Amino acid sequence: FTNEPTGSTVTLGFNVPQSGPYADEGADELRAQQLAVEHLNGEGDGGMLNTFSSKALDGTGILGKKVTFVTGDTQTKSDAARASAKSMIEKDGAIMVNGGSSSGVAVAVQGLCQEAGIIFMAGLTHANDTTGKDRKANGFRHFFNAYMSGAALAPVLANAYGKERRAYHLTADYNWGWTQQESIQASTEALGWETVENVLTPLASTDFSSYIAPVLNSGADVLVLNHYGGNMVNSLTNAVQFGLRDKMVNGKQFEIVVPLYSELMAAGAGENIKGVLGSMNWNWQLTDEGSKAFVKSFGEKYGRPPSNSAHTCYAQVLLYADAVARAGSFAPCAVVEALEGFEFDGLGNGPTLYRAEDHQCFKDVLVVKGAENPTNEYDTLEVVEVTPRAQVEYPPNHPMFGGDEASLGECNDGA
Amino acid sequence: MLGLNSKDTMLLIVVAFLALAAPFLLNPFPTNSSLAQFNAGYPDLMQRFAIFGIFAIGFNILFGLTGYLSFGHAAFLGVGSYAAVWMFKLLSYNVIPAIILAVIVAGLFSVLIGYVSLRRSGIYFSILTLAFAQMSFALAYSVLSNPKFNLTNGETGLQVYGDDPQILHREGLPDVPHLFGWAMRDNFLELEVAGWEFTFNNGYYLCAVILLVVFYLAIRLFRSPFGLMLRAVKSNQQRLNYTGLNPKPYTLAAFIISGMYAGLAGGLLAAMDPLAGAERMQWTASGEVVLMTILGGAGTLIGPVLGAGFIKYFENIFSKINDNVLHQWFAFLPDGMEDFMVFIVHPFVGKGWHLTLGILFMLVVTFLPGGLVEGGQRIARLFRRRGKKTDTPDPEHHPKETPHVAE
Amino acid sequence: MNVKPDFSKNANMASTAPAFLSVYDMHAYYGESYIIQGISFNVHEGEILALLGRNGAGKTTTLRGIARMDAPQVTHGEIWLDHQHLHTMKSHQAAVAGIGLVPEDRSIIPGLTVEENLQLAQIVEPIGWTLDRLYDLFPRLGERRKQEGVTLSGGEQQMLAIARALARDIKVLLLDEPYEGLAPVIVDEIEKTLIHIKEQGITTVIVEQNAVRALELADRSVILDTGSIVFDGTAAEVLENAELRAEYLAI
Amino acid sequence: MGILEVKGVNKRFGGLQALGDVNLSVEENTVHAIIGPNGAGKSTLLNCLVGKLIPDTGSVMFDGRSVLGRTPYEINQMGISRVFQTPEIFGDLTVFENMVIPAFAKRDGAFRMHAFESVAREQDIVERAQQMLEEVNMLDKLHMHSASLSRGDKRRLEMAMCLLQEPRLLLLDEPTAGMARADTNNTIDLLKEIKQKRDITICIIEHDMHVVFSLADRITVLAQGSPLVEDSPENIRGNPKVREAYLGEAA
Amino acid sequence: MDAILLQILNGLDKGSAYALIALGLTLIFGTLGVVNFAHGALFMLGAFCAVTLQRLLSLSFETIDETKTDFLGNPLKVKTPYVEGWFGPEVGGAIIDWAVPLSILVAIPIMIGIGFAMERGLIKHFYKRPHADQILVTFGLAIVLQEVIKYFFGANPIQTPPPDALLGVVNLGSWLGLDLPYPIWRLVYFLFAIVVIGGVFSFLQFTTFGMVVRAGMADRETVGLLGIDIDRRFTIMFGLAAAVAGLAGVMYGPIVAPNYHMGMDFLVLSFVVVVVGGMGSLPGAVLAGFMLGILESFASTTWATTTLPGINQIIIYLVAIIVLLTRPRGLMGRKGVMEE
Ligand SMILES: Nc1ncnc2c1ncn2[C@@H]1O[C@H](COP(=O)(O)OP(=O)(O)OP(=O)(O)O)[C@@H](O)[C@H]1O
Ligand SMILES: Nc1ncnc2c1ncn2[C@@H]1O[C@H](COP(=O)(O)OP(=O)(O)OP(=O)(O)O)[C@@H](O)[C@H]1O
Ligand SMILES: [Mg+2]
Ligand SMILES: [Mg+2]
Repeated sequence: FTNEPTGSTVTLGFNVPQSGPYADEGADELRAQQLAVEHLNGEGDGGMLNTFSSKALDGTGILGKKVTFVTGDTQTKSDAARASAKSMIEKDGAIMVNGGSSSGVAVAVQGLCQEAGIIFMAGLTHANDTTGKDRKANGFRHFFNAYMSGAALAPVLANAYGKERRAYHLTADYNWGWTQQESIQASTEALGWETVENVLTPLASTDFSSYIAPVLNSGADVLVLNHYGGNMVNSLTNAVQFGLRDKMVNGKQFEIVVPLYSELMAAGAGENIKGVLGSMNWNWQLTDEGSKAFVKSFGEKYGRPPSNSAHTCYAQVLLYADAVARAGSFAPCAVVEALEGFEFDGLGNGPTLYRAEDHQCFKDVLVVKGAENPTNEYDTLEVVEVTPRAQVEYPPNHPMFGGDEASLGECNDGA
Repeated sequence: MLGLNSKDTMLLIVVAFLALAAPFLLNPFPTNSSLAQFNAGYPDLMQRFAIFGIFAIGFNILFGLTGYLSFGHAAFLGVGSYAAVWMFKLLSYNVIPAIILAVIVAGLFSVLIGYVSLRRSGIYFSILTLAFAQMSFALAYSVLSNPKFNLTNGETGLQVYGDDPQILHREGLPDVPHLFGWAMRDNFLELEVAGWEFTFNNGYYLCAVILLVVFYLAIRLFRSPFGLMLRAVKSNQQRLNYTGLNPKPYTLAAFIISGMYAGLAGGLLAAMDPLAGAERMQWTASGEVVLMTILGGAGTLIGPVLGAGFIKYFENIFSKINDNVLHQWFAFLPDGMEDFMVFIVHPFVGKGWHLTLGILFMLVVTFLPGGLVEGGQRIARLFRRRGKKTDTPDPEHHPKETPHVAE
Repeated sequence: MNVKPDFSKNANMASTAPAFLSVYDMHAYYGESYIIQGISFNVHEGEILALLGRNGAGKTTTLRGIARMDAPQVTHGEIWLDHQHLHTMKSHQAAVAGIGLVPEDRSIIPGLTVEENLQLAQIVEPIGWTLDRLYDLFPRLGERRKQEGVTLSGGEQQMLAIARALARDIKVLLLDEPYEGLAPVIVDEIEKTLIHIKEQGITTVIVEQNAVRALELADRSVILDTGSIVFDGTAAEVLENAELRAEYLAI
Repeated sequence: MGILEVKGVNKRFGGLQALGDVNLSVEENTVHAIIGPNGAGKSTLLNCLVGKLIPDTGSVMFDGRSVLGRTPYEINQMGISRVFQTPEIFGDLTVFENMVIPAFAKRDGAFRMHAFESVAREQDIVERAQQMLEEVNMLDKLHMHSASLSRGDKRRLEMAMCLLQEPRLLLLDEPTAGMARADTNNTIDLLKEIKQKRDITICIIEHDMHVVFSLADRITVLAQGSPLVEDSPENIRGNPKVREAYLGEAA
Repeated sequence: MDAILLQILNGLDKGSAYALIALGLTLIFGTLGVVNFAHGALFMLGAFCAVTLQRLLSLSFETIDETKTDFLGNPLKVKTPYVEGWFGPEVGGAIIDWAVPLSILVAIPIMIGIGFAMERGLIKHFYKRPHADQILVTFGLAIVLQEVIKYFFGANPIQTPPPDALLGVVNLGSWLGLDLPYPIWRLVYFLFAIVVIGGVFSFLQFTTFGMVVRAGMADRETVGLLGIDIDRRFTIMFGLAAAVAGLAGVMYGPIVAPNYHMGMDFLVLSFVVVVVGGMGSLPGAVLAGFMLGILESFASTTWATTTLPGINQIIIYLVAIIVLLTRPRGLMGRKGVMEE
């Protein structure tokens, strides 16, 4: 199979954005992955290896081979990401690629790894397509997705803001934005909300004022920002500037919702996120053993708590290594088999399933909200609710996920 | 030879040698040495060198000869890629129809944009091309990828799915881009010689051969009356007009030719890796080819290829140097020194690769006004001077410079 | 016959009358091409010097060298104007020191009107003739004062270029082919103006292809050939010396 | 009926009547000089003939066909070439390349896509260019960058470019301005020779009366945008009005 | 009605940002003829002047609060800004609060200095070089400036909020009986833009400086012959342009949180604005800025995007094409500036 490790080491490829707007996100992912490699090689305190339910890993690398890694820059562009992944595969002999910070990149690199015959573990990718219509046998996603965000958020929203709400969506005009908007609209409407309008905003926008202003007269009383990264920071800031949060509409307090949060965005948005609800894959404030162990070893090494994408990337490195160890082989198809339907615990988020049909992880989802009184610079979000896994599950042939046509295809061992 | 004078023949031979021996030349370091990081001889990067070389050669035909600075050439590259992937989706994975269609579609697209944009000159022309390309990008990124009418597949990029028709696809042909069964991504030879590894990749050799062909065509074009007319356009359009020549069709032809080169490059990109992302059309991509051409030396034959190689090398090699690698390099130093060196170098590699690139841009353009090609010429002259020194003192430098005279 | 500069005979370098503008052993290059190959000559205060020679002899180059333009590069030599050393100055400093050059292509500044072209000359001290006085001298410019300078006819541009030089209080006027493209009547006019200027005490160096006219006006003459001086003497000498005229001036 | 017929041409620039009702008829195979004070509208008239300007009213017929509304290159292809008042050459190209371009235009018309031939292999063109350069005495400058020619040489080059096209009507706007006397005489000889060798009509604007009177068969005097008189050179020289308005002492 | 007025207001606001950025650019690009790809970086540096000042003002000393813990379970370190320590929480807090307006004072000298340094150290050598070389060198510089900022401040946006007093919303239409809530800071930005534009205009209009620089651009050599030291004036012009760009950036911070690549985001747009306005024309650049701002605002309305999907994405480029095809030199361009 492709890049079969023959020497005393095995090489993993960490492909993250190092330039462009998501560079900080990428840097955090990289930190986590480096930490994971240390733990696999038996250095450091072992982190979540100690809490992981599977005990196949023993701190001697993977199958006795010392783990090394190479890094690359996705630039958050599918072309560049593929170029970088290819160089890891062709030049450095990487056996698996992990990381990334956008759905477009994840889908693009996943396709590449499928063809090349290596395992791809997606980093931060939230669009339904990654494990929906674009799912691939060699690709896995630990992160949650837009559908899950909707499913987790909707009940909390209905609870907090009532069932009679009129929502106005601003949506980043590209694939991820659309799927998230679709998911949120579906799950909120299911609970009685009405969707007044969905406006698509260009990805390149920085000033959203001309999209915010019409909200004022639309009769809507909730604004849903299907934006991520800089877009979200700016649209939220603009919305607050226009006084939306101090407004009363239809006799109700106007509210803003940001379905997908990340710590970095929250820091970027500063005061503006106070009290704004959203969802997350994981948060460092969780108190289960796994999370605590991870936060501790990450915090001691880097002096800051990890972000949720860092957590995902870390967990995936362990999951991959564990699967190899359990399969007893680096062969991609063996790894795929070991991961499919794998149930585990102790990596945060409670008991988790890697579903065989679409390679999506199913686990608890967090609903969070901007902290009212942050005590320090990392304490920007507080966990409102941990939505149980059952509530966010869906059938593998769900129409938002490519329906019956979607298929993983054959796993590919490569040359 | 081939209708070229001896100097151009030499140039072509040198380029042919460089291109065909690239797998050796670009892998100068043994695989396990700490400098292996600098090896660029793996298929993907070699393909990129060739493809972006083609792109830049084409761009230079327009910019280097006529002086018309297009800031939207990436649009043709992108269109070429989309066309090629669509051929994969509809017909088969054979790269020939894909590349041909890529060239044709990019050509047609450039007729359209060129015809309109060439009504203006100078900066007004540049902004018109930029505007067209940015519109193409914006539409490809979002509007043209909506579920009802998905032409580009937006952010993710257009790719081949299992349920695509591929009407000419037959059993036994590889399920990846191929040339009559000869898969682009396969290597026809992998050599291991005493610690060195050399990869000979099908796709790269296809690119290299095409590069040589289009390079040859470019030489012919540069030396042709047509090329002369294009340089005349740059020099004095008014005079050209009053000499009875119509500058319009000349510039338009140059625009279309360079658009087709871009389309060819786009088609090849898709042929090497069947995915066409919208960012390929963004202004930064157009800017990149401008930078490649200027960096290498606008108006020279080989310059753009060098510039393309330079930038792609940084993007792919320097971005991958992380602290771990740095520690390996400096491991021979005492600990404190090692950390210090890593600390010094750290900002310039890995996620700081842009910084190094920016600094090099500034240095090259400041000290080598003619780009990298001028650098080469200066070195060559240095050698020649040294050789000549023995015969006659240079008559041109008769009076010594005297310090009291201000320049 | 080859007329070499003979400093001991023409004795300008060691002349009794103090030189006002003095060029000593000037060498100048355009890039790699060695154009002015060591020339020396003097101009006395208040006189008119005709600098003559064929196309490409280096006349323009010499004037530009004196005016300290960026090109050519003067690599060696000294240039003195009224006890100031020009050779260490930049062109704007030389201009302030009293050099006024009327370039051969007139260099009317695009985008500016006739009047603005003149005003531009009066931004930096020392200021010379007033605009009114200039318009009196060239009424045509007065009529066209609001027109963009570059759309003037060729002859009008020449007038503007001369007027612009006079708008500053200069000590030496360097004229590069001032009669070129002018109607004969206007040439007569300008000739009168030059005499007038001379009466004001301004020293003039004139480069002109119409050598006879220039020589009739000039006190002295220097003839250049491929970057070297081949004659330095009085204008009358040139007019009398048929051989010299035939060889270097073809008249 | 002349080869060039200008009827009732008017051209205004804003408030300025640059050409007022100009009628002009140029006989085939003659040299027709246009003289007149600076700013009389001579260059403007020429601009109207080659399509650089479009007259407000009037007609311009060349060989029975109207030139109005045609682009400059079409007019050139009809057989009209022009030398400009300030040299217009391809500064970035060598002297040789400058000469080759008009040769192609002559042979291949306004556009031909010859992208794969080699310039060096077009024997007829190369020979033509060299021959013409020889005629104007510039063969030694063959490979010089034309921007670094001296001004007089630039003019000669531009002349040569136009002559090479063997136009039926050659328009010369002060072709000898700035040329050394010797070269001016050469140019006069060259033009005479060309006239002898082939059928060509020349329309020349010149302030150098030596040139005008050596070449012209007929002279039109333009003043303030309108023709003052048109006559034979002898009569013009004797015309008191012309003497006063234009010729001055030169007559 | 209210909605339309609100979109016009938004357009004016966007427009004033575009106009202000384009104004700085056109001083260098339209007037000096230097294709300055580092202009966006100057804008970004301006914004980071505010960020830096805010950081400096909030430099803090740490005290340990035993009652709380940080994320690792250690006792929490509480940070108190020195200024609050020195002037008391009231005054100190107010100083920090007013960091953005205060940074105008800081940014002017800094940006002028940067402009001077950039011109003297680099651009000076490029006036006579081809535009292509200018692009390469200024692009290189832009990358370097960006990366330096990224190295120190990271890639994430950093909030620079306006002072609390200027935070809220005013209803502009109340005296007309209309409902036109509008953020105060955006009004401030608009007025600020008008003042800066007016200042620059009058400087160039009522002094001969503008004429000299224009002349120097067209023909450096001749201007030197007239005794004018054009180099010095070019340097001043550069400093001025850098200051304008920087001020645009400082004031823009509260509208859109600064990040290291914000300059690149605006770069292309500002070139388009300048060219649509017409090379060499200051009023043109300002006019084009406002025009494109307002058109963009209207193209973002739901009505427009449903009629013509994607129109909001391409409007600026579409308008640019139409303008350039109907008016050869943009709205108010001067002949001969960068047309070869
Ligand atoms: N920019 C330049 N670069 C290189 N060589 C130049 C340049 N300008 C002029 N020369 C060369 O320098 C020599 C002298 O030129 P110069 O212009 O001084 O002659 P000139 O005596 O003024 O001639 P003319 O009467 O034709 O104006 C010529 O051989 C010319 O080709
Ligand atoms: N584009 C223009 N705009 C305004 N006025 C112009 C323009 N072009 C020419 N003129 C004016 O028209 C008049 C005629 O100019 P023209 O160049 O034809 O004169 P000319 O006879 O060639 O003079 P010269 O012998 O000095 O070259 C001049 O007064 C000139 O200022
Ligand atoms: Mg000269
Ligand atoms: Mg004229």
